[in-house]
Amino acid sequence: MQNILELKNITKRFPGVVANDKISLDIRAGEIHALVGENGSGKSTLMNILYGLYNADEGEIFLRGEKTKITEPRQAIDHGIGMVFQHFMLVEPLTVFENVILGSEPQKRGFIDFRGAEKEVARLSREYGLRVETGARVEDISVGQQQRLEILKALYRKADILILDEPTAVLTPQETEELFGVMRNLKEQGTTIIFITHKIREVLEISDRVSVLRRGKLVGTKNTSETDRPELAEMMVGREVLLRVEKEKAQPGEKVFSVSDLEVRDQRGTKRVKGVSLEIREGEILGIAGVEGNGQQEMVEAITGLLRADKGKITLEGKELQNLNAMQIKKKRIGYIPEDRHKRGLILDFNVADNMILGFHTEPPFVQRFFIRDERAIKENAGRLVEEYDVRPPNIQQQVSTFSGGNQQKIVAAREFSRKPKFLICSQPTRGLDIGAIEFIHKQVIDQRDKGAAILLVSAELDEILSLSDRIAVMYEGRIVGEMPVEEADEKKLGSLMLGGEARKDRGGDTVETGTE
Amino acid sequence: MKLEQSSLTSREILTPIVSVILALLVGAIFILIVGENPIEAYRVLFSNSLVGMDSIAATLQRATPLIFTGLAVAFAFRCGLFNIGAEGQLYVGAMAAVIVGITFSGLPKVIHLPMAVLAGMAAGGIWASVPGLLKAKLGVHEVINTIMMNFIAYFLTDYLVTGPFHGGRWTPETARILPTAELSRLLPPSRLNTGIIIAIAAIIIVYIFLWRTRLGYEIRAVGFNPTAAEYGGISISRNMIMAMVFSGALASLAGVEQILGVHGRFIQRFSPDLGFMGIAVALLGKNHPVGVFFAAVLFGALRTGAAAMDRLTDVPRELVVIIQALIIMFVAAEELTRRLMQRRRRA
Amino acid sequence: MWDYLVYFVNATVLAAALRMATPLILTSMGGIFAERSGVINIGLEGMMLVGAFTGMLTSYFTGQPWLGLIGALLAGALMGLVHAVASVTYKVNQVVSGTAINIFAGGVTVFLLRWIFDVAGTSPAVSRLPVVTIPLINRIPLIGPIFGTHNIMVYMALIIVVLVHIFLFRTVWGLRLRSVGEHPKAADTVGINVFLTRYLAVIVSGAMAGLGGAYLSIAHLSRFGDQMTAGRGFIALAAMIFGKWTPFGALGASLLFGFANAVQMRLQELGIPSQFVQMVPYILTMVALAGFIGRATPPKAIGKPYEKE
Amino acid sequence: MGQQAEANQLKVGVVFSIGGLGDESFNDAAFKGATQARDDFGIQLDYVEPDDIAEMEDHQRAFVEEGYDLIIAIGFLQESGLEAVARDYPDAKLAIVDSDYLADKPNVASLVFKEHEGSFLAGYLAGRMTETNTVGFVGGMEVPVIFNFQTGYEQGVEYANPDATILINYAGDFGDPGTGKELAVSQFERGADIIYHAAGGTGMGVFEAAEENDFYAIGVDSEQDGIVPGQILTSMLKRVDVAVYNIIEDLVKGEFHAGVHRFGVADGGVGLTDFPYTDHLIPDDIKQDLEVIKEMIIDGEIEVSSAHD
Ligand SMILES: Nc1ncnc2c1ncn2[C@@H]1O[C@H](COP(=O)(O)OP(=O)(O)OP(=O)(O)O)[C@@H](O)[C@H]1O
Ligand SMILES: Nc1ncnc2c1ncn2[C@@H]1O[C@H](COP(=O)(O)OP(=O)(O)OP(=O)(O)O)[C@@H](O)[C@H]1O
Ligand SMILES: [Mg+2]
Ligand SMILES: [Mg+2]
Repeated sequence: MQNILELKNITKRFPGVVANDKISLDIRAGEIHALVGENGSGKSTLMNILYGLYNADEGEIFLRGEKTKITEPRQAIDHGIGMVFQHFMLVEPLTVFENVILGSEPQKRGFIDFRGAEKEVARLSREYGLRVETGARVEDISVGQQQRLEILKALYRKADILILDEPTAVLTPQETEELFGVMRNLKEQGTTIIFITHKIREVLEISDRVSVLRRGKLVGTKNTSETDRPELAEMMVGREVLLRVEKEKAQPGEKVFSVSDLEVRDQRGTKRVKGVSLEIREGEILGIAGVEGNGQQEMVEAITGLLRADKGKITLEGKELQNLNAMQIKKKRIGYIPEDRHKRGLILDFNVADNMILGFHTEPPFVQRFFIRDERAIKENAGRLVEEYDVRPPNIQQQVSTFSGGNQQKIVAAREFSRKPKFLICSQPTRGLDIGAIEFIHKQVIDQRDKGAAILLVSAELDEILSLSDRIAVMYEGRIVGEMPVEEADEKKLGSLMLGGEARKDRGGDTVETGTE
Repeated sequence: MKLEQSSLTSREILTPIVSVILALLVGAIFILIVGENPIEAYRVLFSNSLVGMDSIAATLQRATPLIFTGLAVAFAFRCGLFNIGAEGQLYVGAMAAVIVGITFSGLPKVIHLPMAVLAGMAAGGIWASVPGLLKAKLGVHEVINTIMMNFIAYFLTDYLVTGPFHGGRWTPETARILPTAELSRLLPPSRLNTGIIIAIAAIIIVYIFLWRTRLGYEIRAVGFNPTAAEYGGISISRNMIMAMVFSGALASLAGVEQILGVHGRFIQRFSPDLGFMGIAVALLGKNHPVGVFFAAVLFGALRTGAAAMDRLTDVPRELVVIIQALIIMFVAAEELTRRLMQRRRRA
Repeated sequence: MWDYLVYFVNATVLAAALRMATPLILTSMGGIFAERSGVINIGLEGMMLVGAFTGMLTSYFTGQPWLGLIGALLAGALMGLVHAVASVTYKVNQVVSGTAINIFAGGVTVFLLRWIFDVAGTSPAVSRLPVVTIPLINRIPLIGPIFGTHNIMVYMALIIVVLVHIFLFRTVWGLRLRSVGEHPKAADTVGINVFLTRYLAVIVSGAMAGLGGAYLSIAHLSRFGDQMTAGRGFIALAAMIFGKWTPFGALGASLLFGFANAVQMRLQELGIPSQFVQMVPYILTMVALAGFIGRATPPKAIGKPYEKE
Repeated sequence: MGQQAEANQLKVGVVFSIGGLGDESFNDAAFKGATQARDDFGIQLDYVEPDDIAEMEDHQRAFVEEGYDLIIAIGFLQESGLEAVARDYPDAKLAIVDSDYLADKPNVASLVFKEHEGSFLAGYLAGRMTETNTVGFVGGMEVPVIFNFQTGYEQGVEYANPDATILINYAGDFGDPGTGKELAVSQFERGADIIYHAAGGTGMGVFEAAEENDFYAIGVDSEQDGIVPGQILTSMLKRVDVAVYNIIEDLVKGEFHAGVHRFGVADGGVGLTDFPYTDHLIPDDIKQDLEVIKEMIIDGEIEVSSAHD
């Protein structure tokens, strides 16, 4: 097979990072080429360069044997390159149809030729099995449909090289299978696919070859049939992966925290949590497994006072908490590592010291009389925590935006753990962190457990759930669909629960697709 | 627009200076268009605004209301809000102050004057709370609402000054305030009055409030990252409303100073765009109280000098308005000035 | 009672409403262009003022009001270009840039008025665009008195509304413009030049506002006066919002505001202080934005400069 | 910057009101009187056009300090500034137009007008000339000084023609000719065939409406008859030029005296123009009656009350 695409010595620098460091990569015509690597390893950057959205600082692109300059997406489109972005590039108030044709509109003297185009779009979606309602507004269709729409967009532009950037991250397992069907279909028709993912399982299932990036460099390219899981994992992280966290067996004490029959709506008013009940004991970690978007975040936000609960009871040490506000919850000694540190956890423009008091800023010793801050106490607090949690650099006056993700997360953890929480919520606590930072955070979480905190761990990473939790509950479509001690859990069992497998049986033939309200 | 912590960095000090120089250079083109000598015009402008006690007093007097409106805009901005309603707020504030200033006779000055000032601040604060509330509770962008409320304030005060509170003479103004409500003149004949002292106090108070109190911490947190603030137990809506109320109260002081310290009565549409110039002042002062002071003094000097330039040269005084607009543009176009400075450094 | 009503609402009042709505219509179309592309334009007032001035000036020196119209269009476009350079290229806060433009316009028009005519208030009279009578419409009862005879720019404004609607919702460029205002990055990824689109949109926005100003100085009237726009740029902005960023919506709102003003002239006889009537457009806009008349949602990307990397 | 000052040449400084020169009204009239005096008496004349109330005092003061022999402040907005200047410079000679607030100051001459008397004449003319028995009045803002024009006009119309209807409208702005025009058109459509304005720049719109719809307008302050020749019946002259000229003359003759100088019909301070473009339109008997009325006002047989009595 010949190379349809060759990237040579591509380098891209961002302030403070070399996102792509002399990457050379060959893509063969008609193959499915997986591109893997940890968060921040440079996958998206490389593909954005190929698509003309970023311009490389150095390096060359050869397309079908010819040296090609791609500085604008337009050029990529003209060269038959299509890309489905990690974060969808859809114009929400426009219709599906308008999104498909946008930028490549069939026209008669400037007017959009609606009729001709509609036929073409219908044909494409039939041919490739990409079911989407073309007349609907994008904001009204499901995520799965949005993704199919993205692929349709690329095909409509006659792409024969299709880049899929982490397409499975937002999909249910069933939708993933469907996507793989489409990919195989496309491959049969001669389309070359570059497929980005974090999940080794998916690489092994669908790709012909796989390239691994680490910290902006290409580690290597393998034929999928000639590699295996441990080898890929090691290539990705640069050493053998330590999957288990060392910890003692839990010594659960009194029941500290409970949720019963909780129902929550999101900001749009859709019911996302549909009757969840949980209990957590002192010194115990309850892991919540589940594909993201199944109500975990709404549940956590209801517990922490950021969203209102429609119904249900939340208690800490017997006292009811439901619908207290965030400040009142904080004062009950509940710690919370939020899922998105940039959105929720930190004020990036504040310095470390000011971030270290967020949420405690109304309490002594940080304020004196007349609302005046006690600068000494604030500094002392930050200085102590920075040392204890090994935040680097240990400069408490520095703006938090200038710290790396791992160190930012340490700042959040330090703050949330510092006031001896009785109950701790850790939501995706290690997202986007490197192995070193992950280990550190994991140790701290176990440490809190051993000090007697009750911990609710929410994570999309099964590895993390399995290695930290003492008990595991699986959440699916706003309900707990299964619960077990960690000893009885394994990936397969959790995986099938996460897909709603057993839940489907319980609810008598409901399909996954029709679960929307 | 990136905000820094409580002190200004050297770049934040340099960009405004470069912007002012650029604006003066472009202004020189306009002077050349009308066939005058830019150097001479600028000499007249600045020697009559910055040299000599009288000039300085005049400049400071003109800077006083701009300090208030500049602080008002900057304060709201720290909470992530764009208050372009300072103009309307200062009108209602001035009206409230004057009503108190003319009605309560027989009070000693120590009571009457603060009462008038506080009435003005309350009115401005309440006026500004409306867009604040609409933003906090319904998510309506404050920019449009503050613009709309400027117009409503014009018409409302037009009505009050020619209707219920008309001074009885045949001019669109209220009666004179009682002497007990006057802000005393500091350096007669200059109209510089104790308003400048209030302004400087306001600078200090705003500084302390923003960086040394827990309420300021909350406002800044909401300004930088409302969702994170919310996570930290800080009420976004309460702080937004509070920030707008404070901002409106600060803005109203500009009107209060003009009325109680300069005009002695409410005159219909008395403000020469003090509220809008406050945006420029805040911007030029990098939304920092100390920066606001210097920016207000510069603008005060420009206005003072413009009068002299008009009297002594043939350059139309609107030149200064043009320069002020250019300063706003250049300060806001940080990227432009940064590029220029980098090029210089390389050269 | 009926007579009473007819006194306040009749063909002549409606015709006046249409005349008074015209500058608002033109300028609000300009607002739609800019804001649909994601750029806030509170500089409409200033752009109008410069358009009014240049229209007068060109007509004064050439004696040709049609050239005046083109002059106003170009001057407005130039102000639009300034706004585009500032807010698109240099990522100046769009509200700040608009404010600067308003201040600049107030200064530069009087500066030039003084320099060229040696006056600060009102320019000399210039020739203006013709009033035309539409032959057939003219004779229809009821409609005729309202629509039959107007300055040609009144008809132009109405035609422009239709054209803007077709442009936005039926043409390729309209679709692209809207996508840029909602999600510029998505537009970028399908090969649409976000910067160019915004530049053009803001330039057209300024040109439209320039026309709105020209209506005042060389169509409705035949001279320029200091600050003669008298806040109409802001009312046009309000009309655009009240009309939910759609051409026909803005048209409706402009007509409503024009109508309020026309009726107000007669209501003055009832002794209602005119100030309260003058507040109406502004209050209505706030009410509309607050969602009491169906939520007015601005384009999503509005106010945010596009950063490519 | 004025011409070279000769030794012992008298220097006069004029501080204009906001709006400045070119208003074809108030400021221009003052300017006319001042230049006339300059030419007649060979004085040195300098002036400024402030754009902000607060700054007026600075100009007055600067003129005093630079040794000007007389400082004339145009407009009531200057009174609080002048109050301070009068106090600080007891030897300075000061004058203020349109304000008697400083009547008791020993060094301030207050130049005020009986606008109601002049407006009475305008009203009388309108009342006699109207063929529709309806006349109009367009005011700038609803401010007391304009009420004075209105009331005099009403009395005049009433005196001439007790059955006539008088339509009154206010534009809410002195600088919005667009609204001025619509107000006039609206009055025309309600039957008015003569419209008097006291609306500054807004009045330009009244003239344009008169021109377009072929009715008569009456100008104000200065001789505005030539703005639309033949369409402006007359102007109610408020002879600011006379007042300014006279006070300069007083100075030159060494007869300057403080206190109130009130200009009414009797001393030619207010009155109508000589119908430079409309002489042929006005029947002689009306002209003669106007003269009679004038005498009656002078003699006190007709007492025109002002809005402030
Ligand atoms: N626009 C940008 N400006 C600055 N830095 C950037 C930008 N985009 C990416 N980076 C940085 O470049 C590096 C590579 O990012 P990239 O998005 O390519 O990673 P990735 O492999 O796609 O990660 P993920 O798996 O999380 O999607 C990261 O350090 C990232 O923070
Ligand atoms: N889109 C972006 N735009 C601007 N700066 C970015 C962007 N993404 C990341 N950065 C900056 O790049 C730097 C690296 O960020 P990144 O998210 O890659 O950290 P990280 O790789 O997760 O950190 P670590 O590897 O230490 O855990 C940070 O300073 C971050 O603020
Ligand atoms: Mg990362
Ligand atoms: Mg990525």
